[in-house]
Amino acid sequence: MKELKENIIQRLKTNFADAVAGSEFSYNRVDVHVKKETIPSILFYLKEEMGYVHLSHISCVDWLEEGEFELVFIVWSPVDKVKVFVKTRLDRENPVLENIDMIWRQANTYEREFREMFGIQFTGLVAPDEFILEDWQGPPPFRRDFDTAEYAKKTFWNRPGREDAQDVRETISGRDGEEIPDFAKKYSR
Amino acid sequence: METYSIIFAIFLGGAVLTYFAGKLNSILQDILFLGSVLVPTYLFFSGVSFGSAMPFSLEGISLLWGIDHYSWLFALIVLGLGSLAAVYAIGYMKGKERKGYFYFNFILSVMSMLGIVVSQDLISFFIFWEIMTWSSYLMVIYNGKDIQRVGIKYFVFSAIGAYAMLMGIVIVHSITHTFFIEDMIQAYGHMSLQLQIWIPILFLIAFAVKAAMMPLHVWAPGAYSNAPMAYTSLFSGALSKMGVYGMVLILVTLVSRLPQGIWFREVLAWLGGITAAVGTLWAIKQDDAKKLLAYSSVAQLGYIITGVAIGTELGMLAGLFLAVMHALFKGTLFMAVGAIEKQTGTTNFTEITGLIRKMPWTFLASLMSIIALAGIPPLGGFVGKWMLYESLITSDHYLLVILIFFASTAGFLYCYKFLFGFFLGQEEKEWEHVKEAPATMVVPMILMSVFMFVLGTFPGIILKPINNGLMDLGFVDSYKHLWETSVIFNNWGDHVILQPILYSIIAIFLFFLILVVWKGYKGTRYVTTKDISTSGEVPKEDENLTFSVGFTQPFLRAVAPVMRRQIDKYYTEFAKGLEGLFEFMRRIYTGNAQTYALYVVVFVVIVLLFKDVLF
Amino acid sequence: MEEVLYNILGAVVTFIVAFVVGMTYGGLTRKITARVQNRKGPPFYQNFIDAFKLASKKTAIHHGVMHLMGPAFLMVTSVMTLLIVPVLAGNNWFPNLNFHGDLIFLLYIMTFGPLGMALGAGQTGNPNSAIGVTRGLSQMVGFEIPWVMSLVALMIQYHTTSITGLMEVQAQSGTWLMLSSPFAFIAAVMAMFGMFRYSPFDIVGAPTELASGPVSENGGKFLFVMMSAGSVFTFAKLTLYVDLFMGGASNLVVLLIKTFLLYMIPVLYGVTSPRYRTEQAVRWFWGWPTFFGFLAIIQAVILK
Amino acid sequence: MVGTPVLFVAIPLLAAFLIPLLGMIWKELVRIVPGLVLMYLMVLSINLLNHVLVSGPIVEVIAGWAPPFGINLVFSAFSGFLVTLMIFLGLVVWLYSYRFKRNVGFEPAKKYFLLLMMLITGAVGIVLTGDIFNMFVFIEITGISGYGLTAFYTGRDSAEASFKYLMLGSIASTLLLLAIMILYSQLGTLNMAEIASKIHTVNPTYKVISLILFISALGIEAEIFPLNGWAPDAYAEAPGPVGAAFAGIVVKASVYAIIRYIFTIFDISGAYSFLIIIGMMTLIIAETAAIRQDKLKRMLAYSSIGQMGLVLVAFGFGTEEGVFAALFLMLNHAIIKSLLFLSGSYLVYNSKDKKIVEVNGMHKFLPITSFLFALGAFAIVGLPPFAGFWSKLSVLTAAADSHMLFVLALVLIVSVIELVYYLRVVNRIYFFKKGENVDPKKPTFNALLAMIVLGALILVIGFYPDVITGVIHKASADLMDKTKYINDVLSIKQ
Amino acid sequence: MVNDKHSQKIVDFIQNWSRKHSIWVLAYGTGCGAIEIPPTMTSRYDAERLGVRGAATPRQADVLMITGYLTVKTLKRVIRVYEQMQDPKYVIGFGSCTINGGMYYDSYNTINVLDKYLPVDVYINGCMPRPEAVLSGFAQLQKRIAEGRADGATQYKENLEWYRANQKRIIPNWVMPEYNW
Repeated sequence: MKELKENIIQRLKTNFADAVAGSEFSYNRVDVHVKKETIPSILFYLKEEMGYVHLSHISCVDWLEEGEFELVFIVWSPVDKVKVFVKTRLDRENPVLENIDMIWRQANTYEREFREMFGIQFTGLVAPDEFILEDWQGPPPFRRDFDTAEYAKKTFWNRPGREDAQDVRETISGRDGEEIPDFAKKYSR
Repeated sequence: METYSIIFAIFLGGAVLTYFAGKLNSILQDILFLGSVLVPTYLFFSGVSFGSAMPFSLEGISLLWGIDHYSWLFALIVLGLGSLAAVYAIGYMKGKERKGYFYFNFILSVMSMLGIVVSQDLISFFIFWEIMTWSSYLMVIYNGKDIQRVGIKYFVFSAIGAYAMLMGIVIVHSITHTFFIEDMIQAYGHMSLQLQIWIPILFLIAFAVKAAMMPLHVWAPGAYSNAPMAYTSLFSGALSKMGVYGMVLILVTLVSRLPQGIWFREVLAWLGGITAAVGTLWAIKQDDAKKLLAYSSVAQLGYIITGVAIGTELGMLAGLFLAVMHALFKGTLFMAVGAIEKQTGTTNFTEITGLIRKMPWTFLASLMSIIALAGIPPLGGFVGKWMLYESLITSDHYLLVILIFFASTAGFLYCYKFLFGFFLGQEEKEWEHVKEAPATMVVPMILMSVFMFVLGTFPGIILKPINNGLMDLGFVDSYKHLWETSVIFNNWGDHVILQPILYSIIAIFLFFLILVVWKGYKGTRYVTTKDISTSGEVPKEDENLTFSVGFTQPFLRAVAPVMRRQIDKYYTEFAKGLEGLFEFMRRIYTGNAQTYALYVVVFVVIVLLFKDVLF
Repeated sequence: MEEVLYNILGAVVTFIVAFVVGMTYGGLTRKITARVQNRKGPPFYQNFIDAFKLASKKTAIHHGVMHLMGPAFLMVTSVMTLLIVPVLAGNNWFPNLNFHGDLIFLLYIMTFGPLGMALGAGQTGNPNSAIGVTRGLSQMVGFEIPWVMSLVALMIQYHTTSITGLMEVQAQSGTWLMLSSPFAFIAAVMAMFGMFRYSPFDIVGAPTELASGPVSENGGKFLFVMMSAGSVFTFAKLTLYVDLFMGGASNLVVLLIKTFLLYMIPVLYGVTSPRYRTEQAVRWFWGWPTFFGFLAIIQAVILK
Repeated sequence: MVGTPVLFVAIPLLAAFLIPLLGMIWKELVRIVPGLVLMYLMVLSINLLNHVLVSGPIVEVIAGWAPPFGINLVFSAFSGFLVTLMIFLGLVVWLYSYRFKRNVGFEPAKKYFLLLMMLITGAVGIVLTGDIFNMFVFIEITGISGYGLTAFYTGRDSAEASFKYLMLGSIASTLLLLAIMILYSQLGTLNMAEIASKIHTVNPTYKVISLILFISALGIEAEIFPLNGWAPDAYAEAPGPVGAAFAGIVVKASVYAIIRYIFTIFDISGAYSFLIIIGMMTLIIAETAAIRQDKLKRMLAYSSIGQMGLVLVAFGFGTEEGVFAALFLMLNHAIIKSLLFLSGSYLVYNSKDKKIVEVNGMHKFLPITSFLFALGAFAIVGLPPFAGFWSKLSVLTAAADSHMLFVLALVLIVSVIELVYYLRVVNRIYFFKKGENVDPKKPTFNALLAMIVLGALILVIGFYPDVITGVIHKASADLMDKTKYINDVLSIKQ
Repeated sequence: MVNDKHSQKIVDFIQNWSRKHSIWVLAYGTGCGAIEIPPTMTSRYDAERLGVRGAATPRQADVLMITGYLTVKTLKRVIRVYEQMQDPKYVIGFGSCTINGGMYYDSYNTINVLDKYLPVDVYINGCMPRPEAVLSGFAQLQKRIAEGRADGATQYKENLEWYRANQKRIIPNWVMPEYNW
C-alpha cells in the first residue's frame, strides 16, 4: 500500500511540476497540493490515466484568516482502493476556478453550490443561476464573515419585547416536577 | 326515368366543371361544388319514386337502376351526410391547395355511393364500387403523406375485396346469364351447395373490406387518418356503410335461404365482436385524434356488423340504426377534428389542450357525438346499443354480448381521451390565438348533433324506414314491429319508453343546474387553469401541466398481452415474403442471351417430351 | 295530472330517504373502519356535519362551464338511477318511473354521471384529476365484465331484461336469486368491490397518491353536491342489488337491513386491504370474478 | 371497292424503299410521306372493314395463281380488325415521332421511318397472308426491322438488346422453317386453307410436332414465357414509340399467327388448354417480375408480356366469348400500353438510368403527360369506368362460363399485383418530391396530340364500349368459323 | 329573513357548530413537525373522533397546519396554498419555529414569526409538540370557531396590504397570481 501511494505521488509529481505531497492522514489516502491552474489537467490525468474514475466529493474550506478558500477534490479508484485528495487554494477576494464538469458531470452540482454559498466563480459553468436559495440577495451565506444571526435579526425581525422569549422560558422551567394529568397518563408510558 | 340520368349527369359534369373552375375563380368553384352535390340531392329526394326503374344496356349487358325502401335508407345516409360534409368542406378547404382535386373526388365519391345504392344489377354495382374505391383512394393520398404504405395498402385490400366480388359476379353470371340482382336471388336457390356457400363468401369479402372488419381492417386507420377530414367524415360515415349495405343485402337475400347460413352469421357476428374489441383497444392507444377516430370507426363498424349478422329483426334494426347513428356522430367527430386541425394545425392530443373556451360550438358538437358514440342515454347511440344488446341476449349470444359490452365500456376511455385531449385540461398560451371555426364548418356539426338528439328520443323516425327497407328485401321474422316512435322493445316484451326518460333527465338536470350551477355561477368567478392546487408550486406561463402523455397507460398494461399481437405485422411479413418470391421470379430473366436461348431449347424439348400429356 | 304530481312528490321523498340512508351508511362506514383500526372513530352522523359544513363553505371560483356542470351530471345520474330502480315493491311512495326498470338502460345511465363528472374534472386542468379519471375508467372496464356477465346470466335464465321482471320471478318462486343463481351473485358482489371503490380498489381517489383525484379541484358546494350524489348513488346501487338478488323489499326496515348487510361486504373487505395498482385491479376483476361470471352463464344456459 | 388488300403490303413497302430517295429531294418528305401513307391506309382499312363486315371477306390473289397454288391475302372481319388496329397504332406512333428528326438528326430519322414502315408492312403481312411460307417471310421482315429499331440508339445496351432479339429471332426462324418443312412434306401445300382442309389426314405425331414448333417459333415473337427473354431488354432500350409499336403491332401479329394456326389450321383440341397453361405461366411470371423492376420501361415491358399471357389465356378458352374477350383485350392493350409507353418515355426522357424513382414529382412539369400516364395505369389494371375494365370483365366472364374458376382466381390475384406496381409509379408521379438532377422535357405538340387521342379513346371505350364491341363480336365470330374460311379461300377461282 | 338578526344568529350557530366538528386539515408538511401528524390521526390518538381528517387539496381543506420551521422558499408555496383555500379557513402554527424561529432563530433562510405573513388562529408550542398538544390545539381551534373568534381569514383580507408588505419583504420577486377566494 505504501509503495502504491509513493508511486501515485511520484507519478503526479513527474507529470505536474507544481504538485506537492501533503502530510499522511490514513492508510488509503493521498494528499496532493497543486496550484489552481493545474486542477483540470491533474483531475483529467487522474481519471483517464490512473483510473481514478470516481469523484467522491468536492468540498470547500473558508480560511478566513489566511484570506483564501481551499477546494478539495476527492477522487477514488476502484482498482487501487485509494482516495486522492487534490487540494488547491483560491484567493478569497477574487475566487475563480476553471469549470471541470466536463470531466465529471456531477461536479456541476457542487460547483453551483459553491457559486451560491461561497461566491466562487467557475469559468465556463453552464447552469441556472439559482441553486437552493430562491431570490437570495444577501452575501454568500457560507462565508465565515457572514453573520447569520445578524442577518436573521434584520430580515426576520422578531416581535418587539419578545426577542429573548424570557417569559416562555420561565414558564417552561416552572413546569418542572408538575404532575402528569390523568388523560395523559394513559398514553405516556 | 329521366331523373337518374339528370342526377348522374349533374354529378359527372359538376365534377369536371368544378375541377376546371378552380382555374378561373375560387368562389365560383365553391358554388359549383355545392351545386353539384346539393342539386342532385334535391332532385333525388323530390323526383325519384319507389319501384320505378331505369333499364338500359351497355356492351350487350342489360343494366337496371332503381330504388326501393332499403336502398332509399342508404341514399339518405349518403346524400344527407354528403350534403352536410359538402357544406363543411367549403369552409375546410378554404385556402388549401389542390381544391379542385378534392372537389372532383368528393363529388365522384358521392356519385359512386349513390350509384351503388341505386344499382339493381351487379355490373353497375361493381363499376360504382370501383369508382368509389379509386376516388376514395385518391382522397387518401391527398396529403401525399405515407402514401406508398397507407394508400397502397388501402387500394390493395379494396382490390382484393372488389376482385373477390367480381369473381362472384362472373360466377353468378355464368349460371344466370344476366347481371340483375333480382335474377341472382332467384337463381340462388337452384345452385349447387358449393356455389351457394362460395358466392356469399366472395361477396362478403368485398363488403367486409369496406366495412373494415377483422382481419381485413388494417387499411382503415391509416386511410381514415390520411384523408382530409372533410372527406373522412364522409369516408367513415357513409363510404364504410356501403359495406354494410351489401352485407345486409347478401345476408338477407342469400344467406338466410341457406340451411348452413347460421354459420355465416355466427362467424360474421363473432368477427364483428372481435373487430369491436380490437378496434377499441387500439383506439385507446392512439395519441393522434385522427388515428383514434379511425380505430373507433373500425370498432363501431364491428358493432354494426354484429348487429346485422345475428339476423334477428331486432339485430337488423340495431345494426342499421347504429349505421345511421354512426354516420351522424362519426361524421361530426371527424368534422370537429378537421375544424381543430384547421384552427390549430395539429391533431395530436399531447400538443393541444384546453380549447373548450376557444371553440365552444365545436366542443358542444363533439360532446354530443361522444355521448352518442359511447351509447349513453338520452342520445341516439343508446337506442342502437340497447337494441344490439337485447338482440344479442334474446338470440342466445351470451359470450358475444360480453365481448361487445367490454368493447363498449372500454370505449369510454377513448371517448374521454378525445374530449379531454382537445378541449379540457390546462389552457395554454400557445393556443390563445385559436378562434372558433367558420360558420360553414360549425353549422353542419351542430345540425347533426340536433339529429342525434332527436333520434335519441324518437328513434321511430328512422326505425320505420329501416323496417320498410327490410320488408322490401324480403326479410321475414315472426316478430313484427319491435319499435314505436319513441319506444323500443325487445322480443321478450321488455321495453324502454324514451320520452319520459328524456323529460326526467332534462327536468332533474335543469333543477340541479339551476340550484347548483346557476347559484354557484353567480357567486363564483372564472379562474384560469393555471390556478390549481399543485402543492403550492406556481406553474409558469409556458408550463403545461396537462396529463396527456401515456394517458391510458395503466389500462394498456392490463391488456398488454392482447395488444402484442398485431395483425398488421402478419400482413407485413406476408408481403415481405411475397416480395422475396417476386425477386426470385425476376431473376428468371438473367439478361444473358445464352440463358434465353437455353430457355427456348429447354421449352421446346420439354413440350416435345410431354406432347402426349399436353395434346 | 294528479298522478304526475304524486309521482314527483314520491320521487322527492325517495330522494330524501336515499340521501339520509346513504349519508348514514357513509358515516357508519367511517365508524366501522375506525373500530377495525382500533380507533374510536367519528360519530355516525359525521357525514352530515361534513356535508353541512361543505354546503356552508364559500365557493368563490370555477374553472369553466364543464367544471360547474360536473356535479350536476353526477346528481342527475344518481337521481335517475334511484328513480329507475324499484325501491320498495308495490309501495306508492317509492315509485319507479312509468316504465320497467330495464337493466341495460340502467347500466348505461349509471355511466352518464361519472363521465360528466370526469369532464368537469378534466376542465379544472389538474393533472391529478385526469389521472384519477383514467384510472376510474380503466377500473370500470374491469368490473363491468363480471357485473354484466352476472346480469346476462340472470337475463337469459329468466327471459327478461327488466328489474321488475326479475323481482317477479323471485316473488313467484319464493327463493332469492342469490340462492338460485349463486355464481351470478358471487360475480356481482365481486364486481361491487370495484363499484363502491373501497380499498383495495380506491385507485381513483387515492388520497395520498393523487390528491383525491377527480375531485381535487372541487371544494365547498361542489363537493357537497358530489357527496350527496355519491350517497344517493350508493343507496340506489345497493337497492338494485337487493332487488336483483335478494328479492327486493316490501318495507323500509327490511330494505335497510338487506342493503346494510350487502354494503358491509366491500367495506369490510376494504378496511383490511391495501391498495392495488390500476392494472392489478383491472386484472383482478378479469380473474376470479369473471370465472364466476362464466359459471353463472353456464348455469343459466343449463337451467334455461 | 376502293382498294384491295394487297395495297396494305405494297404501299408501305414501297414507301419504305422510297424514303431514302425522297429524303434526297426534300428532307421533310422523310417524315411526311409515312404519315400520308398511313393515313391513306387507315382510310382504306376502315372502308374495307366496313365492306367486309357487311358482305364477307375479301380474298386477294397475287400473281394470278388461284389458291391453293398461289399466294393469297385474306381480308376478313378478324384480320381486317387487326389490320385496322395496327395501322391506327402505326399512325399514332408516326404522329408521336413526327418531330423525331429534330432531335436525332436526319440520318437516324430516315432509318427510323424506313424501319417503321417495314415493321408495319411485315406485321400487316403476317395478318393478311393466307400462305404459311409467305407468313415466314413477313415474320422475317418484321423481325429484321425490329432488330434495327431496337438498336436505334446506337449504344452498348441497345446493341446488346438488339443482339439478344436477333439471336432469339434466328432460333425462331429456324424452328418456323422446320415446322413449315414438316407440314409441307406431309401435305405438299403451303396454303393455309388447303392445309386446314387436309390436316385430318396427317399423322398425329407430325401434326403435334409441327404445331409445337410453330408455337415455339411464334411464341418467341409473341413473348410467351420462357421464350421472351429478348423482350424486356428490347422494350427498355428501344425508343418509346418503338416500344409502343412492339406492344401494339409486332406482338399482336405474332399472337394472330399462333391463333390462326391453332384455331384454323390445326385440329388439335389439346392446344387450347396448352394455350391456357403457357398463358397463365406468362401472365404470372411476367407480372411478378414486373413488380420488382426499377426501370420504368422494363416494368412496362413485363406488364406487356403479362397482358399477352392473358390474351392467350382468353383465346385458350376456345369459346366465342373467349375470343371476343381476347380481341377486346388486344385492342385495349394496344391502345393503353401504347399510351403508357409514349407518356412513360417522356416521364423519364432526360434521365440517365430511366429509373422509376426519376418520375418523382413529374406532374408539376408535365401535367398532361402525367395525367395520361395515370389514366393509362388506371385503365390497364381494369378499373372502371375506363376501357380496360370491359375487356377484363369479358375475360373473366368467359373464364367463368368455361368453368375455369382456378384460372379466374389466378387472373384476379395477378391483377392485384399489377395494381400495386402501377399505383406505385402513379403515386411517385403525383406525390413525391422531384429528384434534384432530373430535367424534365416538355412533350412536343404532336406527341401530346398522339397521347391525347389514345387517352380519349380510353375514356370513350370506357364510358361507351358499344362503339367497338360490335366489330369485335363479328371478328370473333369470323375466327370461330373455320369452314367458312376454308370455303372462302378455296372457292376463289381465277 | 336573511336580514333577521335572530335567524342569522341561529344560522351562524349551526354553521359554526358544523365547522367546529368538521375540521379538514390540509396534508401539507412543511417541516419536521409533519411527522407528528400521523400518530395524531391514527389509532393511538385518533383525531378523527373530533371530526378532524385530512384533505388532499387546498380547495377542500379548512385548516392549514404549518408543521414546524418554514423556509423562505416554502413560505412562498404556503402563501399560495393558503390563498387557494376557500373561506372559512384557519391556520395553525405548529411548534416553536412558527412562533419565534425556535432552534432556527438565527438561520438565514427560515422565517421567525409566522403571523407576520399569515394570520394564525392557534399556535401550538413545543419542539416538537406531542400529539396530545396537537389535539389540545385542535380543541382550542374548535373553541374559537364555536365562539366565532377564529377570524384569521377576515383579518388577512382586511390587512392584506400589511401582510403583503411583509411577504414581499422576504420574497422580492413576487410572481404569484392575484389573490383569489
